[in-house]
Amino acid sequence: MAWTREQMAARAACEIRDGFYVNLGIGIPTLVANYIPEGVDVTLQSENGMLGMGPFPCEGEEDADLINAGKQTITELPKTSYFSSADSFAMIRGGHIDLSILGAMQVSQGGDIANWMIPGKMVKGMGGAMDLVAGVKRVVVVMEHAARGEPKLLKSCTLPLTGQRVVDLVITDLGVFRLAREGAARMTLTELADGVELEEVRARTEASFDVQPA
Amino acid sequence: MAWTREQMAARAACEIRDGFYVNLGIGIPTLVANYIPEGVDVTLQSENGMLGMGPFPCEGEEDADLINAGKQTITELPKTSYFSSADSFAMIRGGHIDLSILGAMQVSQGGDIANWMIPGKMVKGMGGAMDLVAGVKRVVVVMEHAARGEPKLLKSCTLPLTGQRVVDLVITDLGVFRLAREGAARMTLTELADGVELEEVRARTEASFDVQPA
Amino acid sequence: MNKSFPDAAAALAGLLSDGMTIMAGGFGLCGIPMSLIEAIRASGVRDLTVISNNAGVDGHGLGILLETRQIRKMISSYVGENRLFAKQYLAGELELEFNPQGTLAERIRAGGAGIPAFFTRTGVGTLVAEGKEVRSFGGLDHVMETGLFADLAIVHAHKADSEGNLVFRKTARNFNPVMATAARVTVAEAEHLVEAGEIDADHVHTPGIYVQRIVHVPHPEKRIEQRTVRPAPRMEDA
Amino acid sequence: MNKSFPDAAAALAGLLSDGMTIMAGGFGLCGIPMSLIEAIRASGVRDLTVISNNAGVDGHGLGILLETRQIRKMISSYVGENRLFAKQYLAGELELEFNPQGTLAERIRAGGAGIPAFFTRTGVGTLVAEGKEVRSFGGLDHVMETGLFADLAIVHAHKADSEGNLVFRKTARNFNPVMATAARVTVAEAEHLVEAGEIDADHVHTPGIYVQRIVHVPHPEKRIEQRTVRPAPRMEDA
Repeated sequence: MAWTREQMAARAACEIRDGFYVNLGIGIPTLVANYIPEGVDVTLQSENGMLGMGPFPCEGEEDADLINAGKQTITELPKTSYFSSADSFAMIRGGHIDLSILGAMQVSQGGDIANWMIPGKMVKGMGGAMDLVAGVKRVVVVMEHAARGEPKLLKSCTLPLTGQRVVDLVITDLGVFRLAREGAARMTLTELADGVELEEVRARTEASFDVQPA
Repeated sequence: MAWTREQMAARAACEIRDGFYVNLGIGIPTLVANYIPEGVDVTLQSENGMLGMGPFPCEGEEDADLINAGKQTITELPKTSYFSSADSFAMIRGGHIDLSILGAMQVSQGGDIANWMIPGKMVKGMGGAMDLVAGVKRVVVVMEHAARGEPKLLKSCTLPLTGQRVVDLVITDLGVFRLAREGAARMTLTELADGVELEEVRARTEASFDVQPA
Repeated sequence: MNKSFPDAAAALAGLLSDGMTIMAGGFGLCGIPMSLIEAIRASGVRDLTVISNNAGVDGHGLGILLETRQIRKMISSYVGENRLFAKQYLAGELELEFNPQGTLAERIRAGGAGIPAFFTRTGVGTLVAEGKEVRSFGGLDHVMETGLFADLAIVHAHKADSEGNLVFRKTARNFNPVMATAARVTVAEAEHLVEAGEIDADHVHTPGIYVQRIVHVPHPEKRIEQRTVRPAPRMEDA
Repeated sequence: MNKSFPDAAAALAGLLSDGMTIMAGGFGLCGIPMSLIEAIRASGVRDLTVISNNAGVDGHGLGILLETRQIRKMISSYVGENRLFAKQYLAGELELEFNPQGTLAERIRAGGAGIPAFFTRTGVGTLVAEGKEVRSFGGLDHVMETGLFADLAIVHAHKADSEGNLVFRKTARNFNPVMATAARVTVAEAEHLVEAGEIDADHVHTPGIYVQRIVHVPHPEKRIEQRTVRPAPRMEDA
């Protein structure tokens, strides 16, 4: 059964509070914008130098000078402001963004994340991912629970890290896990996806986890 | 006979080249602006966040939002731009200003400068002086040769320093001295003021100096 | 998101506590958040550490918080215009930390940008470097300076929109935008308050993310410290 | 001071030499100085180290300097859009240094601001921190990163005045203003060239001190990498 990509995005949208400034990564995180409840005022940051990102433009209204970090054409809103890359990452590194929602290849039970490099494959680069996980107040990962049968929630990451002990929450197609940035490197399953049994999660997770409520 | 304050300012103005970006300190250095030759295009920086400082306003046209680093009302020019204090000192510290002309209490033969603090007296603060001497490409000091009979060009400064080995040229009422930022801490007298004899300079200078042309 | 409050006291409500650290924008009396300073005076909050380039003058700017002895410590670059400051300092009633102006500005920028420390040439070989790490880069000594972060920043803007986007005017910009980035909460007073969208997105100096509260101050008194003028041109064509 | 040159080749004349380091503004293909890149290609200068967030795409942006093998090394944060890049890199013909995007931006800002090194949380515990000093501030590890400075910066502006004051447009600003501060010489191409005074002094993004030469490029081709649109609203009132 498990959650679809859309359901995972909808669940991630529940992490957004009224008044939040949020940075959304590429892939499933981009879909999160579609599930922000009405009446919740959220401002999207794009790390290439924009606060207050609007929706895609209508056909014929694309502006080559107005793109997001995924190089997609977007629009501005009344509240929009633009700034340089240095100012943008000062904002990110300085802890001013409330929430970052991004994808990952692997997350460890201690909150390490790997999402930029597979040794032996051509490396594209980390872009802004290392800055986002190091600087944003709360980091939420949305990813498939496993990739081609291989678990992605691990005791420790086997791929080169993007950040160390930086993840606060992981949402997969099977459920939701809370992580701790300090203390014991142990995570807690807090929700099961619709129709998913705890045993299935146990079978498909390499990381150790507590269950709450037990 | 020695140079007057106006003559010292006029001599300092000879250090300004066409196209220079210049920061002028308070006192005699402020007078330098009056002696910039016609046809020499110079842009004045004010460290409180302005490039392209214009002259004092006409009576009745003062703007409280438009002052220089001496808190004096000034005007803007067509080429003017404004920026924050952080950006202003990034410009200064980063070596983008060609020339700083400022006053001093003492200068040593090695190019140390003291101009912000007299122990035992109430200290007003260094303001931007330490940043200017540390960051600007070329530092020219304009000062009286002696203060109440006490020489101000010394073997080493007795007052707390503003900067260490940062002065390139000193213009006093008696003449002009060239200094070296590296190598031997020794300065060179390169010009005598009108009607001043070498012997008078020797008598009133504690610092060692060479004479050129000998 | 409407961040505006009816007056300065309301904009500061719940944010003030004894012993806190406040950054106050302005250079001399230019671009100072005078309404917010007055509200801090009225609040009676004490033992403040204030980070500001200057300390106002007697009876204006931060000077009014010296009169009431609400300031315990100043972190500044120049305080030469304030007799009361000198008196309290010499009597040992006021702590003072001098920073070179550019180092002060950069420490604030670093605090806001998540940079705990950086190296600079400024102050090498001077009292400013005492007790600090000195390290050579490119054959030249540099001093290590640390970032500054405050509990509260108060700034003065020319224009604000309801989202907290700010625009400053001429040299009244100075320390205001950088301080807005370096505090847990930033309160801005603005001469003009407009709807979101009325400020061109390319002209915003401080993005709204840095401003939590705004108060509209339509006609602030702006004092001039050194009124310097030149002779008016003769009206030859009149 | 009139800093404008008749064309891109003239604006770069005398500034190019084999083995030099060039910063090139832009993010993806947005805000790239394409005319200046084309003039660099035409010049034949070789063994370049290029600092740029991306490496263009095949046949456009910095990609055209890969075709001619004029680039020896790239310092970037992401090069995923360029097949030729991958090919040359895997063949060992191209050096590559990856920086986290924010660290890259801050290293450039530091280089321009006279800061030889700074500390950041970004990259702690990753490959990026290898061989670098790690130090704890506030109980958290930080990596020391160093400033970057180039022989030449090439940037793309929306508007320039004859004094070199620049204004950028929307997200085409990106790395352009910060790179303009961090090179011995900065050459800007601008879509609009105006007289001094036509840009409001409060709206200038890059003060003229940072720009030595300007070339007017009235109608540059601007490519879009990911053309994303939503359905057009129905014209109910039509």
